[in-house]
Amino acid sequence: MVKQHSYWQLFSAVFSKDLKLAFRQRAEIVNPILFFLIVITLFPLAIGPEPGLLARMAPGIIWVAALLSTMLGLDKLFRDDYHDGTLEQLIASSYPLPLTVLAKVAAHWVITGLPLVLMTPVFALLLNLESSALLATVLTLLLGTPLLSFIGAIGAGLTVGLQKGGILMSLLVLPLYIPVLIFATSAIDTSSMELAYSGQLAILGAMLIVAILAAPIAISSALKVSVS
Amino acid sequence: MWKWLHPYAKADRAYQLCNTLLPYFAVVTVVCMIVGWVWGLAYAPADYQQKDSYRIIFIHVPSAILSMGAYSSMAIAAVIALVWQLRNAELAVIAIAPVGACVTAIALITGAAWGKPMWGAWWVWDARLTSELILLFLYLGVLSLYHAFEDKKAAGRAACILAIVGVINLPIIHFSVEWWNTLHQGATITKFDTKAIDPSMFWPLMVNIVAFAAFVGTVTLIRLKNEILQREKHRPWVRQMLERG
Amino acid sequence: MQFDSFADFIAMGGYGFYVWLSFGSCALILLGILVSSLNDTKRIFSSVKQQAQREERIKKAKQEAGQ
Amino acid sequence: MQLAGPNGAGKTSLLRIIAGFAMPDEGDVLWQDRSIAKYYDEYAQSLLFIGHKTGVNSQLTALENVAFWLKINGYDTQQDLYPILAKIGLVGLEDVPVRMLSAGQQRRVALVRLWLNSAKLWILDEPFTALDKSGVAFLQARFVEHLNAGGAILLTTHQDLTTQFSDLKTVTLEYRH
Repeated sequence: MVKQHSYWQLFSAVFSKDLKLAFRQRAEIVNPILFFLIVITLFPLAIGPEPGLLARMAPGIIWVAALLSTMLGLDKLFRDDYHDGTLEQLIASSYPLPLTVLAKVAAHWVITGLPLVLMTPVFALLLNLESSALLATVLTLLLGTPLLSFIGAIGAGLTVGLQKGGILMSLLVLPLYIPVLIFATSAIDTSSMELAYSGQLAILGAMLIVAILAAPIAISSALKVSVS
Repeated sequence: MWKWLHPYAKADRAYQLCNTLLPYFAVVTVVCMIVGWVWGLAYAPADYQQKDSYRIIFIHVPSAILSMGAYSSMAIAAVIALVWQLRNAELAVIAIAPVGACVTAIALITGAAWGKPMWGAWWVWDARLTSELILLFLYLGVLSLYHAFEDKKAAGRAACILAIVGVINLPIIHFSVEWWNTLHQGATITKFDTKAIDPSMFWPLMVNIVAFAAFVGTVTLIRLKNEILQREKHRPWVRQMLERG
Repeated sequence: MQFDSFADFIAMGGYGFYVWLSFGSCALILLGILVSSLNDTKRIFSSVKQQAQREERIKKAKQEAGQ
Repeated sequence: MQLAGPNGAGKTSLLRIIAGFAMPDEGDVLWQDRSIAKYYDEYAQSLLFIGHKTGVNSQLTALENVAFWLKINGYDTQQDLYPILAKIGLVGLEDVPVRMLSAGQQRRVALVRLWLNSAKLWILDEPFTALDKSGVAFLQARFVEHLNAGGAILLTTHQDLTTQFSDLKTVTLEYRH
């Protein structure tokens, strides 16, 4: 029983386990998308179906809806592993915990974030957003949703041990989401004025890289605190 | 009072019933679907105003009607399941829900595709389209509630309750959306009214409606058989049937 | 036949894209739900067979343990 | 080494501190006289921990759970797991989602790891719970094998182990308010 270390084997093991679990319980994939669609449908019912007004507000509506549905999927991220003891095995395994966490957050993004990005052009029709702002919205979401998953995972790691962790987590995580939201919506505004918005995208990209490198360390120390 | 209904409370009798009905439904579906589509697409006269884009009516109207029909029959099955504790009715609710959701999705897609040439926008917050969208949410709500439960008996009962709550809300949703729509009448353009149809268009539409209804019946029967088998998996009659089949 | 040639039939008086989009998506969804239901039937039958095999394995292990 | 003491004497929390899940208020846990807080990865190389929580996912089957555990510990997964699962009494239940199994059977899925690892130090929190007669005997045989191979076991249990293990050291914790 010799132990050989291949980080890729660990990453793919954790990643494929989460995906397999998600596909076994279809709800984990369908619920965030459904929630995203319903939040988008509420706005026209609330502020009236006038196409011009809706088109102007559409990017903001889509971003807030995406932010909330990512939040929805976050508390499930570590909850099952915490309650059935897999988290302890992951900590006591011979691999570094940040790598495991990286795989889990990546799987979480593929399950909740990616479908949102893919469905945005379809749901944007509800808000008849068809101009160049749609492309900017999709691009900012493509960069933004993984960022939301990484930042949110820190909140999830901190509150996984608590009973009523859900609300508390959103209180912790929402302030951290504000810079992402600001840069994303400013990118969309400049795009709707047909100007170049690559600056904002670059900032979002930089944030994402920092999150990929720094967040797993923060998340694993948060998990170690929650487990103790 | 419902004496003839009681034998079908037993699972295998209900399974046999589905099996005997299935071929008839399937034949009617195939025949009507082919006749309806060919007649509607190729032989029915073009509309003088909308020319050929109106042909989408031959699947939009039937699917819209069926989406309401499937939901109400689901709700009726739910009432039977809860009031008379008929477990097979509970299975029927679970069998109809996905088919109803698909038919509602078709109604939405065809409505949007028909709206684009007529009003220049894929989606118009027209009263009927909006209620259709909310109906889709009701279907998906029943489905995700059913799949959220581990123990399938509790899941069935919960889904029935939600289906009944949904059907009570349907008229309320419809009238509030209607009122909301007239409130913003200025915003949306003409409503989705189908004028009096002359016979040459009426008959292909009828055939399509029958075709869609038969299709929903067929798939519901297949899914009902699945649900019965799923619940009775460890019973001997399932295994014997398998060896024979 | 309302259309002179097959090409007109496809063009559908200029609205071909919308008509065929709706009929195509309708056919796709109908076939989708039908095929998925038939697959469910196959899946349930195979799980019943699998259960039978499991019982075989348990019986065989008991016999071996019995000797 | 057996950690004995009445319920609530702190046996489990001491185990968790030694396994590195919890931080001691003062003092330090050393492994080959290096603090595990700083060198946790080396310590984890030779550690196997099985606590109250089985660490087995209820949606996956026993096979998938064991395969996953092997992967996250760097063991090769091509080996045939059926005989091992059969040995521990899970015949016929290998491909059933674990939520269908009884508590005892779920613990057996967790205990299969004892046959699949090369860790030197085993930390086991009441390994014998929910196990029947044959399971207990089976586990004790595996303990003897591990000890003869030079391994170390730190466990808590209410079973009387002195008959089986003559050189068993016991530390008893009093219940201090």
